[in-house]
Amino acid sequence: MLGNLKGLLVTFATMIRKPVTYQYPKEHKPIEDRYMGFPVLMWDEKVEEPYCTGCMVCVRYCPTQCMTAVMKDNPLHADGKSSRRKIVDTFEINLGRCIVCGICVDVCNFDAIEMSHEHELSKYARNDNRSDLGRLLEMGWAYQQETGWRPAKEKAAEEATAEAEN
Amino acid sequence: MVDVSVESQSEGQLDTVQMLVNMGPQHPSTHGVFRMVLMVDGERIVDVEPHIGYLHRGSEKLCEGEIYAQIVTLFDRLDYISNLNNEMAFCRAVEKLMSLEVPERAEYVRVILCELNRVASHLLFFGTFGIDAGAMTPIMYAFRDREKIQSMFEAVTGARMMHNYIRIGGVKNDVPDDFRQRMTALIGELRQGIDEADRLLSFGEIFLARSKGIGVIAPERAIAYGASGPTLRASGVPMDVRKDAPYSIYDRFDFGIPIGEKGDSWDRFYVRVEEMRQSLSIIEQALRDMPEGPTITPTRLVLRPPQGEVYVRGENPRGEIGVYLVSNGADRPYRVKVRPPSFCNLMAIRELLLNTYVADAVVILGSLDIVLGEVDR
Amino acid sequence: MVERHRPGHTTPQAAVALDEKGQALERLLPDVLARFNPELGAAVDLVTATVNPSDVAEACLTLRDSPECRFDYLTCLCVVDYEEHLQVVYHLYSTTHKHMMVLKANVSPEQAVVPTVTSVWVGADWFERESHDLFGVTFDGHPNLAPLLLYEGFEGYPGRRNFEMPEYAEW
Amino acid sequence: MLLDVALLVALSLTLLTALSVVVLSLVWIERKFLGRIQMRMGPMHVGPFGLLQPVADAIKLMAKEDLLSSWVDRVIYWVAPLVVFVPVLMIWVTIPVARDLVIRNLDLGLFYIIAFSVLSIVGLVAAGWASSNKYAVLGGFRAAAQLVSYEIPLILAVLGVAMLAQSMNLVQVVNEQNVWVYALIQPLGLVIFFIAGLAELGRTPFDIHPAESEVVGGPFVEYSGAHWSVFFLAEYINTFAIAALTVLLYFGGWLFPGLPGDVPIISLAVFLAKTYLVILVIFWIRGTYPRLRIDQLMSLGWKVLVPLAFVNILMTGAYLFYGWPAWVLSLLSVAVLAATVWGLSKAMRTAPRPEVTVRIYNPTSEAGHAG
Repeated sequence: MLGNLKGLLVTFATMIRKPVTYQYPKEHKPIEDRYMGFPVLMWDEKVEEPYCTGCMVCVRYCPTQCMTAVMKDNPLHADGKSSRRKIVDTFEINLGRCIVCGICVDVCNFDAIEMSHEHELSKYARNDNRSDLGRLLEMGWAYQQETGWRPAKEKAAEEATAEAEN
Repeated sequence: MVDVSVESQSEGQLDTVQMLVNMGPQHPSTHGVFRMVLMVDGERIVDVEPHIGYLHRGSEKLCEGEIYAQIVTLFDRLDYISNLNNEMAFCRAVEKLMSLEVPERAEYVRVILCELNRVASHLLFFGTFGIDAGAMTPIMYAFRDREKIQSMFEAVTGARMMHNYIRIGGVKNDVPDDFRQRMTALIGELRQGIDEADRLLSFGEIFLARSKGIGVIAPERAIAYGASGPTLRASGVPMDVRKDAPYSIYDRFDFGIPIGEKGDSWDRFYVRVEEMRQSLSIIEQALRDMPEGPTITPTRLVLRPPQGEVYVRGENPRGEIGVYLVSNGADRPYRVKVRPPSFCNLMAIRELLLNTYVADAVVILGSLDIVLGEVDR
Repeated sequence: MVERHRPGHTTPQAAVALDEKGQALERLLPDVLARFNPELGAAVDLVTATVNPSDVAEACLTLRDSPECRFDYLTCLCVVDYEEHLQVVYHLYSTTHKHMMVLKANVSPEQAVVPTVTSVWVGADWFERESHDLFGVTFDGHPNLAPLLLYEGFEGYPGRRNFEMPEYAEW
Repeated sequence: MLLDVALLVALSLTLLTALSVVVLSLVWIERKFLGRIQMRMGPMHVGPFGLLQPVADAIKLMAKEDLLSSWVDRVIYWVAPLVVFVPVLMIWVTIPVARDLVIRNLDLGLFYIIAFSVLSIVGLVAAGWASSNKYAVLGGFRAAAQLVSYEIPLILAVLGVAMLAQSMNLVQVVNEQNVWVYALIQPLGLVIFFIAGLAELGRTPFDIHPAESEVVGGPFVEYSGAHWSVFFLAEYINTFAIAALTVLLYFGGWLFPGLPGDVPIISLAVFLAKTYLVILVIFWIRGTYPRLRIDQLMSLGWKVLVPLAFVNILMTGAYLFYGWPAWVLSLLSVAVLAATVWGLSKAMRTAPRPEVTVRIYNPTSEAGHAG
């Protein structure tokens, strides 16, 4: 019967200890820096356009085929404001289908898509998880604001120059 | 195969009628969508017919249509409690086929995460086994610690369950800077947590009465069934892929494999508890020795491994996972076959359950620790 | 499921590297399996032996019981569809000698019959049922070849490569 | 006459209301206490500290659709909850909460309580049977087996108290304890009564009949909404009753050294405090232990508790007959208890230490050591 008594003592000890749970809707667990939420599109502040060119590489390598993208000629390029010849026209991700694997981020050549910290899947309408370009950019902008994200290429270039200066 | 007639088997007693009880797929203790049709004589089970396949998603067929990089995500979803171990098995298969070298640091990261994954998986087992036996508190203790592990995974891989972190040729990215400190702290907490949960459940007399001597499987039978992992080791067979055919860098660590003596439910339970402690010691050693360096051998995005076939074995928390990969040189595998550990362990269920009580059936099924995601694939 | 073969590109073969145990088995197997006329080969680090489908059960029994092999553990049983033939693949392991080998048997897709090995290893039971489900290989003498993963009355063998997948449309 | 009836009705209604409030409090305490045991908060959102959570639950249960599968035996199905509930309520007629606070102070109070508490078994079996669900049938039969077997040690334990007090009147029993409470004189009886009481309640580790992981809620599996809540109500009132009886029979009821025993408010407060403490112990046990198996439960009942209860009666009889001082009986009781615990541990092969059948095997270092 000793084991049983020991069990009672253990539960008594935990009873007088502080609970370890979070009061979820009121208080959120901090999200880790690397947390992969939904894939979102990033906004190039310098030229006021998305980084995405609609090249479809992410669409092709998506294991669940949850994305669609359409490319168009970039009007800003014609005006000479942007170096991007092509730009994304429409982009849709069905976040209900997305498995958050991050392959789209790995394959993207333009640092245009990123795994955000957004993770709320519950929506008010049946197909509300189909996010169009506007919403993806909006979420991406929020992520950019939150984390001070900069494209990896830019970062690498800066680091290289900093090193060169040293 | 025991012959069972539906008529009454009692002689000179009251006439009794046997009853067919459908246990699952919605039964609270069948661990997923597993279904057993039990023929019971009162509370005693006289026949069992297991049914699986409710979660059959055709993962192996799906692999044939995906490029190698995408298949890792499919392997995440086989045994969704030990994702990293599955990923590792698949990546090792491809690496072996291509004779690809994996950087040293990547191997260490892989081993640390896989062992951590093993602890997480066994913690889940600890909790659910308590629930099966009727104790409602152990699962909370287990989840308290499991939550910390999941947070650690979140910090390293970016995802709590479906990581897609172990890649062909290494791991996705290097571990965060404060990895070593956080892991050291985590190991301490886990040690304490496991000890506490162990004190609560493992040696309580009621629990011992419920699990000792229940569902005994002899070593020869376990081997014949192809059982592996803790289920086999509880029967006293010291078979562990990490020791028998050391893969990755497991030969560099000093660790023991817990083996049982009787092969009953309690042994299967306690082998896992001890295994958690051994895993923590492996993690400690790996953290100590982890070198600096790159974490991935760069490969092309679309891999075309040479023609051939390869079979790799790995030690999952539930037993031996095998990946049989046939390639014809194209960018997609020709055939992928997974040898699912709990599929084989589950096969013995009929033999284990015959002539036990309904209440024992729950405990025995719990002690096998199955995950239907990999049983059905 | 298009395999993109680049023109003028010969597919490289996977490198074979048998370890000591594998080499020992390679020397050993012709004697043990002499009766069955095996065709020996290697798959990266495992010895493979191909036998006639009708001999599979006996070959397995021999492999299990011969003292120097002792393949008492059926690790994996699977079927590979090579379109012109189906290959039943047995991965055998020995818990005493700790070595491993692959046994193979080729059957034609139309007449896919292999004797069961459930009498050799009980653990072959569900593997065989699964292969029967997905590939339509009949395991002669199996006690209960009822569908395991698929539902009763499923048409066709979804594991085979010529199986037409039903169209899927997103809602 | 008319006044009498009116008074009785008024008292019954008061009792029902009081018990409902008690049940609500029990639900809250149980959830909070289990929460703390499991390092959770328990209910937090409805009202301050989740105090209104049980009320919200009650409203939900009342508003819920009462599902009825088409092949149930309707008459029995609808009657079963009442058959469980009414006896549970009836025993409160004679349970005193203070010296003068009792609806009917029956001289055969204990006898009456035991007679009524047996009745609810019928309701559980009927519920299981009428649901026409195999799990419910299994649960119903389990309930029958369990409750009938544990009535016997319960009755025998109560008998020991009745012998000591020379009365079956509960007020009398409490008044007799003004010097030494019976828990001290007869610890063996207390243990038997408490264990058998737990089994009567169907609480962990004896929750065989509603066992969630085995028979999915047992007799209640098909019930929903208001009818299910009647079972629920009955279970909690029963819990309270067993705790109250434990306090009355063994812990001196409303008596507390240094406090007046005849001021109703103080008496009530003391009684409630003691009862809630016993209830906390019941919840504590629930939060800690796994559940026994049906055959282990039966053998514990018949092979351990029933003989022990007889020993208890014999010892009490000898004590009364020879007029020993009270401490002799206490010592005897403790000795028998200790012997039982030792014997049980021996029988379960867990003494002095449970066998650890798992060892660590390390083929490389060849130094296997015990785990």
